Amino acid sequence: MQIIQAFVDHINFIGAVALFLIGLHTVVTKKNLIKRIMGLNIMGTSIFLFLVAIGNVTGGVPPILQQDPNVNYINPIPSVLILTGIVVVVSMTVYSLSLTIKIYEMYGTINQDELTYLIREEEIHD
Amino acid sequence: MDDRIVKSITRLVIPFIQLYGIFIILHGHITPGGGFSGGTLIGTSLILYTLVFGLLPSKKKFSHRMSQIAESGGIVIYVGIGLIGLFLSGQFLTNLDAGFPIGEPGELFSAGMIPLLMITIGIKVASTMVSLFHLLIEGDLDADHPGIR
Amino acid sequence: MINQLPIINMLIFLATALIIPLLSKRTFKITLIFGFIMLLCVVTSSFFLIFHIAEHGAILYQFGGHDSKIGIEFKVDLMAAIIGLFVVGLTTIIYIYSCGDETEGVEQKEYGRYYILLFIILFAILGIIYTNDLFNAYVFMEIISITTCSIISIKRKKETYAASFRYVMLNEIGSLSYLFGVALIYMVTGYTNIDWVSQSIQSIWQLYSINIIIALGFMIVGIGIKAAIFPFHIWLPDAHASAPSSSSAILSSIIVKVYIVVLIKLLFKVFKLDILNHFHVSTILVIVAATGMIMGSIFAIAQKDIKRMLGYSSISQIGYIVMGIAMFSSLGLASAMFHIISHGLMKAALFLSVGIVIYKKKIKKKNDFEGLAYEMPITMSVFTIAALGMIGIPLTSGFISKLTLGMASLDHRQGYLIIIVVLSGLLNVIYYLPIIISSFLKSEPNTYHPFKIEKVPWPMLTSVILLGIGILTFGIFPNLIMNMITQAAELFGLI
Amino acid sequence: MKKHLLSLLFLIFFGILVYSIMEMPTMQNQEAPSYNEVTEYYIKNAVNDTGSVNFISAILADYRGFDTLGETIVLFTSVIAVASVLRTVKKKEGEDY
Repeated sequence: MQIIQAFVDHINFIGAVALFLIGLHTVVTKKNLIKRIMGLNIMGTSIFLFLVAIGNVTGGVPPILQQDPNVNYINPIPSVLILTGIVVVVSMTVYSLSLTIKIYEMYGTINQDELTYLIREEEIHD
Repeated sequence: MDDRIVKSITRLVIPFIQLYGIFIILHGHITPGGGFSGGTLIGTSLILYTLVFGLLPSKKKFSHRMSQIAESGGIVIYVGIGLIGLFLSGQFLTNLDAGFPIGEPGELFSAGMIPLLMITIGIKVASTMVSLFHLLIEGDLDADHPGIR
Repeated sequence: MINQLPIINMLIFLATALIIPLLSKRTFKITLIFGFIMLLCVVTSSFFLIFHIAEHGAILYQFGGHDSKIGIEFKVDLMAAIIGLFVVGLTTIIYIYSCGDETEGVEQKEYGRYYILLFIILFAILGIIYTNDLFNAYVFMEIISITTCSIISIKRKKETYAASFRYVMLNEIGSLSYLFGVALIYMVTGYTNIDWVSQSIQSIWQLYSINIIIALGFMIVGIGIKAAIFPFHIWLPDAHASAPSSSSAILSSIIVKVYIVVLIKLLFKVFKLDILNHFHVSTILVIVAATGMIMGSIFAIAQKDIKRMLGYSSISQIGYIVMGIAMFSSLGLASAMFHIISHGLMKAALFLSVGIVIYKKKIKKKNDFEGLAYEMPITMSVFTIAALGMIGIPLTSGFISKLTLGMASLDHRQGYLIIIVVLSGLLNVIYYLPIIISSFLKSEPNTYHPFKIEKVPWPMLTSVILLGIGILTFGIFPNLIMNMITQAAELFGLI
Repeated sequence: MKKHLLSLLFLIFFGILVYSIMEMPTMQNQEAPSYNEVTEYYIKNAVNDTGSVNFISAILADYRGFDTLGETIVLFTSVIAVASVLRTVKKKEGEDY
């Protein structure tokens, strides 16, 4: 019983770590390039979930100044780190998507195995 | 997508989206939101315009030259505000000690340089989203059937 | 006024990156000269910075005048100043090379963009060296990784896109695991400023040792991927094989070194010695470095493409640097820093001379180098100097760094490391010497080779000659920078 | 077969991480170690330091303003990077950048 209680207490962090590993698993095992980019996005979002979970205060109020003094606010710093982190993950995704367009234009395929096969074939030729 | 209904609805809706985006940017230091979320709103309204009216008319609306100016202009203004802090009070990016007016907390014109930075970030995020969207479309067009615009 | 210098250096680079698109209307020569002037003034200012810091100690620069634990802070200590000068100086030389190298796969239209990206990389490198804030280092790390990928993929060839896609994927996994480490540390300490984090870590690491060990693991893996340390080096050779030679010179001699400086800052400034010794990080790093040194050279022997071979040889040289760090001693750290500089010079010389060979003769394979020295005497002689430096022949800077590494390992009863250093030096011989021999001695039978300097644009030649001179001067007079480096290494408070 | 081995490896890694999370200080209240004097400083004097009521924009623009400058530069480089990859050389001279 006590383990389930502990499990429920830490559910945010376990969820974040699970998402991180799912993202890593998609990036590593999936063959389609766009699926790998999605895996990268999942990893980014999981770290932001982890950061929010750190800064969360149960019964906390979003950090805008309230009138009555004895209201407790959540920790604002992780939210600022996330605002900066989201833009970073977005720009990395856009860049890898533009590379995928070019790879599709040049090789005609987005599958990682066919790509490595085509590249190895070219190396043998020249 | 040259459906008459969709075009007229977007023509109606886009100004309100942009107005709401500007509201969020300007009230960045009072209500939640700020440069990033407001900029995304304005960027999405321009992307909606591109989706509905096609690439070429929207290129006229938000031409390449404008996006270039918005991109480098955003950083120049940001660094300029930082330099004001540097010259007036010796540290880069200082807010109130560098003479930015603090105003009444909670009012629109308060909190020194924060609204200025929010506007700069808003312009930057909006113009980045739109120019990225245009670049990706052009890239895709060249990839599938080069030459057709 | 002096402690404004770090931020002014960075703003100069940012201003150049923004002004270049405006200059695109005029002839291209003006943009090149403009960029060169900017680089020169940053070199002089970082020279000035080193001497100032050597006397007055580290510059602390809080942004916005806030206290250091509230806002973001720059801490420019002696090591940051030395590495900053090294980065800007080496980039000026590579910049001279890239002025002459128009045709190497980068069309004229792309040229403006290449230089914008180059200056933004310099801005981010100075930022990541100077900053004293973990999350700020993550933001600069992202700028570096996105600009490095676009420098590689600017050459519109088929294989560059596939290589830079793999590079983006691995790089992104690296920065996200670094961010995960920062989040774990923030969870336990509440600070992101390096000094405050290390202060609070020293007191609570017995209590939350799980957090610290996992954060340490994720951060070392993250930076290991980005610095191409051995088990995570898969992306480096492909990135080198297809990138333009000036950007692969920048990639392997500067950007990889910057991540190693971040590793040094992380290990010795955040997780100080007693945490590292408790978790036996030193033995792990020594094993990783040793395998890297040996395996990197073995892979390099098996390569046909000359640039891929140079990529694998930089992996084994990074193993040297990590070995120097893994000894956790100030002499070991000094040898690591010296090797960062000397390997940077040698690798840039190798890549740029190979770039000239490709520019003139369009050959890529290792064994097409027959009789090349007669047609291109200057390039091949600089290539030989750099290759001998890699092997560690005296009179070159490579020998000095191997010597200091050996002395450092002797001081700490890790004498067996010398065997690995010598073994990897021998392996270097196996794949560098055949090229030198075939280019100098083997030549087509009975063809008379009039001794003539190769007709190659003068900027490319001057940069290669400058690098050759640099390798020799640091080899013959190492104390020019050696005492400054040992002084910087002592500041870390190692034994 | 390789796939199952890999997923097994990921499962073990997940188990280790979950086990270690159990020992992490994950209380969601003000006693958490990350809720320290820096956060209290922000909550108490963000208003009179910067005049902004919204603490997050105060930290974003004023206290950690240099991070946001880094952000705008990331946005700037992402446009340049995508343009350098996708922007084909235009026939007509007008299109540059």
